[in-house]
Amino acid sequence: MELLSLDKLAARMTPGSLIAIPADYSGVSMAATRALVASGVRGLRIICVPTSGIQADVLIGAGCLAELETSAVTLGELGLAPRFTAAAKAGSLTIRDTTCPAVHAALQASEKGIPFIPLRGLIGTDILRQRADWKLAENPFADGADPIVYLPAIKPDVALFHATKADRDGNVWIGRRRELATMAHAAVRSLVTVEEIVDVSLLADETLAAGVLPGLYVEAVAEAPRGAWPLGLQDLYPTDDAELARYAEAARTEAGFRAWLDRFLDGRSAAA
Amino acid sequence: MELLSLDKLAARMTPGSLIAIPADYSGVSMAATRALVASGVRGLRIICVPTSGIQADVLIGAGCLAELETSAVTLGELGLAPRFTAAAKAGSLTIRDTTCPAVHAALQASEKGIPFIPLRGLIGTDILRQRADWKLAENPFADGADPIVYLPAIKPDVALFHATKADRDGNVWIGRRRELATMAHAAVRSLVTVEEIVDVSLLADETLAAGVLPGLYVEAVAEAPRGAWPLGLQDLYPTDDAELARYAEAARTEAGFRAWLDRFLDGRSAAA
Amino acid sequence: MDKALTELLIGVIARQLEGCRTVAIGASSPIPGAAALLVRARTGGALRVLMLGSRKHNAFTDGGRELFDCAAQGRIDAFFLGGGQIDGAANINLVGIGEPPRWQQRFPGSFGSAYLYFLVPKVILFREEHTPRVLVPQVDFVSSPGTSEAGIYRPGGPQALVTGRCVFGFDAPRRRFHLASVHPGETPASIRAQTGFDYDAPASVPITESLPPADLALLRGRVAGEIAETYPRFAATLFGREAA
Amino acid sequence: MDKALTELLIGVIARQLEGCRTVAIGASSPIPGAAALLVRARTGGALRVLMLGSRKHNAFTDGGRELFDCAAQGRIDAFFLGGGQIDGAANINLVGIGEPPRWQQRFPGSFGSAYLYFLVPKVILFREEHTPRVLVPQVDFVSSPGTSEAGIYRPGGPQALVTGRCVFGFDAPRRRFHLASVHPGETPASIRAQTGFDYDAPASVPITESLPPADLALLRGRVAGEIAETYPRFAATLFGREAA
Repeated sequence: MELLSLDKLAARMTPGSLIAIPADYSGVSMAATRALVASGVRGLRIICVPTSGIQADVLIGAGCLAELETSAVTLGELGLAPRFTAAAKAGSLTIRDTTCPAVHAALQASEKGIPFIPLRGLIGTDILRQRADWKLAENPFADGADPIVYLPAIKPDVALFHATKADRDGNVWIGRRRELATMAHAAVRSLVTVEEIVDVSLLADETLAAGVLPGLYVEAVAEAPRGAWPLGLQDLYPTDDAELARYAEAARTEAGFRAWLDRFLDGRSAAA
Repeated sequence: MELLSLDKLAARMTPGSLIAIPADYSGVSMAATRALVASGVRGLRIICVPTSGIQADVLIGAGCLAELETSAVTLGELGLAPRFTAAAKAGSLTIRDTTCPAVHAALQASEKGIPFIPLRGLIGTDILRQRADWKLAENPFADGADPIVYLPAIKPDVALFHATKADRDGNVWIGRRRELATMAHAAVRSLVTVEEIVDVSLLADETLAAGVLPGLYVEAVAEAPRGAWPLGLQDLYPTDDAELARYAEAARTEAGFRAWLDRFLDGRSAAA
Repeated sequence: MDKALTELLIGVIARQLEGCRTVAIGASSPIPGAAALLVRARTGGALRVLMLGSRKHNAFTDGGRELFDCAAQGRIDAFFLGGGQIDGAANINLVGIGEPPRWQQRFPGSFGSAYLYFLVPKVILFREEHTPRVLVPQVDFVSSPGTSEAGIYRPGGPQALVTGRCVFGFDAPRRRFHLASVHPGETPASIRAQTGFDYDAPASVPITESLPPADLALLRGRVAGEIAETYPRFAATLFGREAA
Repeated sequence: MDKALTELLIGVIARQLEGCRTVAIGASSPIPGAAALLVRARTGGALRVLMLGSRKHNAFTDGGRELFDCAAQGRIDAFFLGGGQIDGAANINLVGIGEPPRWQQRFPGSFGSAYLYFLVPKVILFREEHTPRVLVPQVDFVSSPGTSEAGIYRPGGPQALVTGRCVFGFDAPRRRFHLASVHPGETPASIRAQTGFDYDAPASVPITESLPPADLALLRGRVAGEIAETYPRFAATLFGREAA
């Protein structure tokens, strides 16, 4: 495991990189998002696991993305994600719609090194109709006709997320947020930001070890206190609802978004 | 969740039941094994996840089994499992050979409610040749020929294992032994023995929760202190190597096995 | 938030959950969440509530996939879905209007609807806005279809559509809704006027029943405290309650 | 246990692991385990060791499948397999002799061999017993084949066969072993006499090299203490050491 600065960590993601990012509840690295925007990188491809909120919206608004695969982008109770919605109307971004369990299953396929995985549901949806990469097939174990969809494995180049702590071996505590483990297993390499680096091994205690992603999967870690802000992180801190509301309001216009982003790049709240 | 006696818990497994049992390192319910043997049940079907040792050997020797699917049955450093080996030579038991990752994958298929899962490897093995229920197919996402094996889902009627503790909601702490979670998710219902029932919810604390199998999957729990003996359990107690050696020696003959079993049914060591 | 209407809707949904053993509640669903917790309280815990976003009522420990895997295993009896558009065949649209890459209107996305609608036996469609804009003759994009052809694996599907104006039941073989009850203040005619799709209506349509006083007390008491854990603003606004 | 031979085998296997980044060690494998920990110590931790049964050297947290998934992801460079029978084409048999349901002889079973042999780039076959009974012309049951036809997905396969008497290298295109070195006390002729399969042998076969003194000291010191954590009896017998 390498211990990197946020800038150096962000520099590992280059045009064309397919980056898996978690949902708002799971440990979003807004710190790395800031560093990505600051780096001026373009052409990133994002797979949301399985949805995103402000993180995807900021990356879209800042022009970092070429492609986005997602089950949803939303600001939740604050309504539509404005930059996502604007891009979807302008046609300025390739959006591949999917559905939550399809993301999880396709990552599990990569985790298991299998080329595809079958999944129920989906048949008759326009999501399937738009996915030329999914195949409508027949369950080969059924007696009669039993159509089922085959999803190709999703193999991200990078799994990018934020967690409470990592140790010096790159072991990261993720607790119940096991979609982070699936992301990391499926991805070629994981880039992780954490609230703090601890000096004792997170695998030393069996109770703690049960919630650990092994360093085996982690290429680099950057320390980033309050690195999920304005989103919350597990029990450590709640979502900054006021800042999210300021974002939702500001990002309704391109100019408002830019003003918010300038402050965000400085690590400041739009209220400051 | 129902709190049952060992006998009542064992009575939930009836002729024809397909029972998933874990490997020696993972939490083997020897207490339930004793109760099964005492119940005189016949015709059980066992799927080892993915191997077994003394547990399968005792069930075979006691005549409880009609069928066994496994990647291996072994007493490890103590050599061959004697009753398994004898049954394999006598042809008195249907043994379906498989390989470890195939068990894990086929249980994951049930966990996901999909009829089958593809898996690499296997091609050209006599294991595949003997498995009429596995299908050699073509990867539908490959450009050229790319044969791959499809494994049908394994859906156990029961997942049976032993763990350190459960709470009053049936939540069970399994720690890093996540194959127990997969077994439980895949099975129709889980029957669990534990060292102790605790009064506080195992989900109340996030650190502990990361290693918990939710009570959602658990039909019944029986309290069974030292319930893995003569096998060990996590950090609580080590394997009783001397007792296992006595078993390995005694079970080389039918008479020796019966003598050992009589003591085991009384909860006694063969040395006592 | 209209307190009387919200409590009415909680009562309507609670009735839909009768007989269920396990209900799952997705994110941002305070009304279904409150209804589920109400039934749980009323049945002495016989209804198991799996509420995403809750700490206390979320038993999942296998990550984001567990809800979906659990549904596929047949362990979830009821779930709630909404829709930017819902049509008369119970097709739902959570994705958008128009066609990519230039959507006329874009909704957040399908979430898990393209899956759960197929697998959960009782899916309750819930959308408070009841206008011809939302309840359309035919959705522009099928996030998930209301019914499937014979031979498609589909143990699940719509049971009812609950709106801010009425309750529709769904008749799967006929692929049509029927008006089950209208909320106080509405009439069969007012519903017809605000609904973009065709549906069946009996000669006489009952008024949606309010919660019995005992249940209302339970809701405003214990359940208000419980729902506040996950939806503090909702609980504060509706019941003036903080987390129990 | 012959201490000199065991140390020699540890040295042989350690050399096979050179250049690897990650090695996995299955259950009941003290000699490969000691070899891996030796290389780890010698390289200042550059070799990652995933040792099943160990607490200290087992980083897995996703249950029994993780080793296999990890191999499929390409994260494991080397693994060890044995066999009740091994033949000249590197086919291995861990299942039995004869046919079910009445096996003539029954071994424990295939474990993960039918998978890992295909997926791990460097599989080192290790079987201390070197007799015509074990090293046969053709295995009676193919738990896993030594090679696969073109078009079969197979990034992995055998790199070498290490026995108590010698080291064979494997020539995959020719599907044959070649004698790489004989252990002290053996000769090319004694190997030929004890081997049931045909193999290539150069005109001059070197003697298997022992561990250099510095490595031997490391093995008997630090590594002996480390391996004792997982294999206390092995460490006690071989090195007179308890867990460090």
